[in-house]
Amino acid sequence: MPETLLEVNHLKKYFPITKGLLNRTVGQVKAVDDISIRLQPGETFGLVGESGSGKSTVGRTILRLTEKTAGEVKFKGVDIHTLPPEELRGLRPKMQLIFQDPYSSLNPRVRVGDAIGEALLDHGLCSRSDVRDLVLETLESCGLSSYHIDRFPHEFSGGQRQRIGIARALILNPELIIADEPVSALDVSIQAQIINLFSKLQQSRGLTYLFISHDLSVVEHLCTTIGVMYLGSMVETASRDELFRHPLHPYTKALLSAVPIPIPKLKRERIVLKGDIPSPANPPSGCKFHTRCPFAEEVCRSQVPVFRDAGGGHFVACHLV
Amino acid sequence: MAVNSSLAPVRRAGAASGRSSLFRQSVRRLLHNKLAMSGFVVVLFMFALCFVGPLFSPYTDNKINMAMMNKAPGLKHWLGTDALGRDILTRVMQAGRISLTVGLASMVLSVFIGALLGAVAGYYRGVADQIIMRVADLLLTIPGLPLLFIFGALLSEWKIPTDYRMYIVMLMLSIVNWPGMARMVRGQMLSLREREFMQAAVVLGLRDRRKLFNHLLPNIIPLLIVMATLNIGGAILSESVLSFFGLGVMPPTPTWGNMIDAANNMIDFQQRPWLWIPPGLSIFATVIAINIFGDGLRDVLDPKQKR
Amino acid sequence: MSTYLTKRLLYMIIILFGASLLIFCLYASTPGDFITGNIKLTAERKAELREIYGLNKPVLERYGLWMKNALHGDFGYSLAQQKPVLQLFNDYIWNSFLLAAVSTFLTWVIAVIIGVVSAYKQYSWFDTLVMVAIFAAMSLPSFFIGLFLIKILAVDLKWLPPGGIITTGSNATGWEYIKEVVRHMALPVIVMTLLGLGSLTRYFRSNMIDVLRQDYIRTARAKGLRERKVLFTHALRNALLPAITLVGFELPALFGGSLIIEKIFNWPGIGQLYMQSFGLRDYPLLMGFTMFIAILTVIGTLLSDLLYRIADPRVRLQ
Amino acid sequence: MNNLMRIDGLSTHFFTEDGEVKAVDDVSFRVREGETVCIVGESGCGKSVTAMSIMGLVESPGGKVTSGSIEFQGEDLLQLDKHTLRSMRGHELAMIFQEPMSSLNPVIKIGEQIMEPLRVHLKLNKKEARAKAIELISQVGISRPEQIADSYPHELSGGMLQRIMIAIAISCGPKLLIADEPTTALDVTIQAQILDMLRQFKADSGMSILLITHDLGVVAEMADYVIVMYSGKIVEEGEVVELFSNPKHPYTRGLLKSKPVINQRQEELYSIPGQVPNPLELAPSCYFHDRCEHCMPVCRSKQPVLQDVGNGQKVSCWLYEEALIHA
Repeated sequence: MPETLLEVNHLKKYFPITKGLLNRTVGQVKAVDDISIRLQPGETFGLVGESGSGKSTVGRTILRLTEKTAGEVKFKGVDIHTLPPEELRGLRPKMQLIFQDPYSSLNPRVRVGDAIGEALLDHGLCSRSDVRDLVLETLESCGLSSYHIDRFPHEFSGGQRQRIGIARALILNPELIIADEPVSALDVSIQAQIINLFSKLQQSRGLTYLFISHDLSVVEHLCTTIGVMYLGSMVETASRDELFRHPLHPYTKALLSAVPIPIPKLKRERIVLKGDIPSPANPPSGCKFHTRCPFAEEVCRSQVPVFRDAGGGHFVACHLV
Repeated sequence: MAVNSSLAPVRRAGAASGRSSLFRQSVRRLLHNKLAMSGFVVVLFMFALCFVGPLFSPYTDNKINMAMMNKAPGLKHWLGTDALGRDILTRVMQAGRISLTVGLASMVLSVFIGALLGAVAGYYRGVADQIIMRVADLLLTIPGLPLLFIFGALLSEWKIPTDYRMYIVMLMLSIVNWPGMARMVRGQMLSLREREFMQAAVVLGLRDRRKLFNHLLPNIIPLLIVMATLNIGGAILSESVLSFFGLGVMPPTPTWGNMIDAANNMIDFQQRPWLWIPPGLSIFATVIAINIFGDGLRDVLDPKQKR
Repeated sequence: MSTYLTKRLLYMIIILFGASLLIFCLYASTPGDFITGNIKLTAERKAELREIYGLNKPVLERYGLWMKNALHGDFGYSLAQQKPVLQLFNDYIWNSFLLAAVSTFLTWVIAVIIGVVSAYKQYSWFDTLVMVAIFAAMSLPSFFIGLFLIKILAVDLKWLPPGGIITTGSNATGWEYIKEVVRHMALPVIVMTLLGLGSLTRYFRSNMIDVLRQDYIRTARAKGLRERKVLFTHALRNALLPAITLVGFELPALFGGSLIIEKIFNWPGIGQLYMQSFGLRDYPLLMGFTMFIAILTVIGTLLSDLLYRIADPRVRLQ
Repeated sequence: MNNLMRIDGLSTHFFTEDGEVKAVDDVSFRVREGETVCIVGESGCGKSVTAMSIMGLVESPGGKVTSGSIEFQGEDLLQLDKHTLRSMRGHELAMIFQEPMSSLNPVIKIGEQIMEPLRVHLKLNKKEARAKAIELISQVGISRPEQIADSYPHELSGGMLQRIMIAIAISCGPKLLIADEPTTALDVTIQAQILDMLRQFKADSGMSILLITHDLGVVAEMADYVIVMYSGKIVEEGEVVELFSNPKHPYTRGLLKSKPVINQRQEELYSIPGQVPNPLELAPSCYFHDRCEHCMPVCRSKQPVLQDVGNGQKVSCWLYEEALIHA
């Protein structure tokens, strides 16, 4: 059994809500509400959910881009949220983030080569004279050309910029990469290129991914373990094949059946959920999904279901399973 | 919108191959802006006129010529002469030197103070931010003109020789102008901090120094250039008001503002408009040209235009 | 009271205290005082008067006294005019308000119309013309354009009176009086409107351009609405909304008079009063005036904030 | 089925600082009554501009329909005077957009925004329009319609707003509904609801739908007929089943293969190399040539034309041109 790379225990992140003319704090958005995740080295964990599920906040809170409300995040046994700033900075290269929007995540006034190489220098991972060579090497492994090194971000297309973002993370030799919707801003043909790049890099470098996405088909393609989030809570976690073949939670089932499949006139059973996703500021009582669940019973309205092992490492939070 | 996204690759194409420079691209775009370029040409002309022009004038000395008092514009004196027989055109040019210098210098000073304090406040937050912004708020609460008047009156109290007054006037204008600049830079800093690429900088574990000098400042400089340009116009206007009311630069040092002071004399005002209209028009022409040029600069440099 | 409002008000008060102290010290350090300038007085009499008015006390003590009185609603007594400062304000402020209100109204109406039209016709020759005119208006030295127009319209062409609020020696009443005031107002109002027009037109133009690019304008057109309806119902409402914040910022200008314009046009407003008193070093009045503007500025800023929160449904109910 | 709309040789160009962009370049297709036609393609392929050209809402200055005709119920929309075209928009021709959050006016109540086309086109009075608006709101599956009518857009979620947009679009009983990426900004479970609703309205009213999307899954679910666009041109079109089961153009094939499909996982995903060409640097050639596995010399120098290749399928590719020549 290899050492656990990332351990998230009962993580909570609440944002205060302020209101109107008075700017009073009137409540809290429970963006992340008691989430636990365990990542082994070399694994790819897919975190799936719709808007408002808190999946992006999980990623950002793990990296301490925002402070947690409760719980703990351990990277190789070190609690990220209690580290003093300078030590945390020293640890940063080992855990990298890839952003959704390849436009806003690159500084428009920094040349590509500098954007990729600067962190190496700041961490003293490389001498000034070697930086350029290393950057060139990384550019190449991310499918970019050496003449790109002196250009500015606005000279690139979305797909190329995403490659730059990946190169910027990769050059630090990270062990964990958190990818927050890295392909959802891209066109289909470019999406496939980037997805393949992710696979290739994992094979060649033994990376561990926490892959955050709303797109189930992409998650199925890339991830070995998958967690489904709804309104800040994890509703189901299982290995890929288990989750896609035998989904247990009604929400997972509905999600799977809602994904359009590019086969015309395909007859399939579909669960169309009623209504909207409730606001995370005011989540339903009991099981948060009960307002939209086609199978909801009395117990679902009043009691919060326990997230438990339904057998063989397939975890689910539902009264009816 | 759909149309914008369809044009996205166009922008990519605008760049030359190889090592490119944002500065060169901006200059190229600026050259295409006719209105801005005409503003620039007028500004250049005014500078040339004021700094080089007097060298070609036969009337550069401030000698009093009683024979040529209050002459209307004519062949010998294109813009006429004043009560001491001095050539108005030459005086307008000499006054322009002072007015332009005061405008330029006070701009440099207020941009320097404002940008520095604003950046410190916006980047470090905390106590420094509190102190700087409270002082700025305080100065912004006090109406500007009375404040300048008080300063102007103080100058006389301290018996500053007239030759040096212009330096003090520069300083006064900067004291009044920096809070607005600081507030702007701070706001920009705060919004930049929230941008995703700054979050990327945190994740990469970059040092504070690099975040400030390599990421934040380069994004603020375009705004500063634009603000600085527009600020020159504002400073020239303020200086002229002060000098007009006798609280700024005082005669015999001529400035456009104190030349218009002639209009305070009933006879000069009504019957010798050549005494005060040329300096007024000079102010107007210079400031409008600066404003048009600054606006063109904003179009080219404003980060909102670019992604 | 909400904590937000309490905090804002508290901060306002602190800022005003700071400002008053600063201004007081500055005025106190300006050379001479009201008594110095009066050559009729003997040295003993001067010392006596200084004693009476408290001018010989240390600055901070004088400030304390002033503040104490101010908190009781007493802003002192003008030395030159021998009247309470507040009463003087009341005598002059309405003349200032008359000028400011009329020109502000004109400025807003003209700026909205020109701004909307030129935004709608962006890149047309009309728009270019408007842009140049905007820059021209923004670059006018106020005192110079005032003098210039007096010279042309009043001195040379004799169309309008050059200054004052009524003709000297006139004792017109009723309609005649109103007509006379209106004629005297015309020039300063033109100048003030001209000066305000530039930045405001530019503001409305760029707001309108932004709004016209929004998706909901496309929706309105896709619904088959008339262009006029798209422009005036859908676009204008959104373009005017942020302008509500400006209403607050107009406050000091509305009641504070204009130092330069009133001086140039010899208009008996509060700005002119200030300019006279400045020459005489009539401290209570100067201090009162400056604080008055400072208070208006602070209130105006708060007002802007609140107005915006009330006006925008997005902010209102978030 | 009769043709509802026939587009012939439509070209829409944008004139930018850097040159002319042929956003839509000689595009012809038709939409029959009661049919759903999908235009599919990646960003910048001209699918949205095609829709805006039909509505007469191409941004000007900058954009201009330079040639072609759009025959709608026997009339050329491009020849109509402004007034007539306007009276058709929102009436016979309706449109919904990608971003429901920004497509409704933030300072006007939902009810009023629904009432506007009713009053303009159906000449209803205020009371009738409001009653109809409330009916429409409940028709698009929103409960408490009265309360919703009196609320502002920011008080509603994206899914609800898209329903409102649909309510506005169908309010005057359009013959053609143009839906430009109507579900792209929405979550999958909400997308399923919206697509279901569009299908149902189509079945009830017999209107035609021109659906513009980049999502092949949505296409398979909704379309009767599919048009694939690339760099402003149609590269392939055909009946949906035929096109998906037997794609001809290398681009269509690549697109279909590069999308991961649930429960059909492969070890490696196919991907089309390279990227979309710069629209300013298009020379006469097949615009897909530098990304194509089957590129031939002719592809680099001459533009293929859209040819019928049987089974009601048309493709613009030299591979089939050659085949035709040799056959």
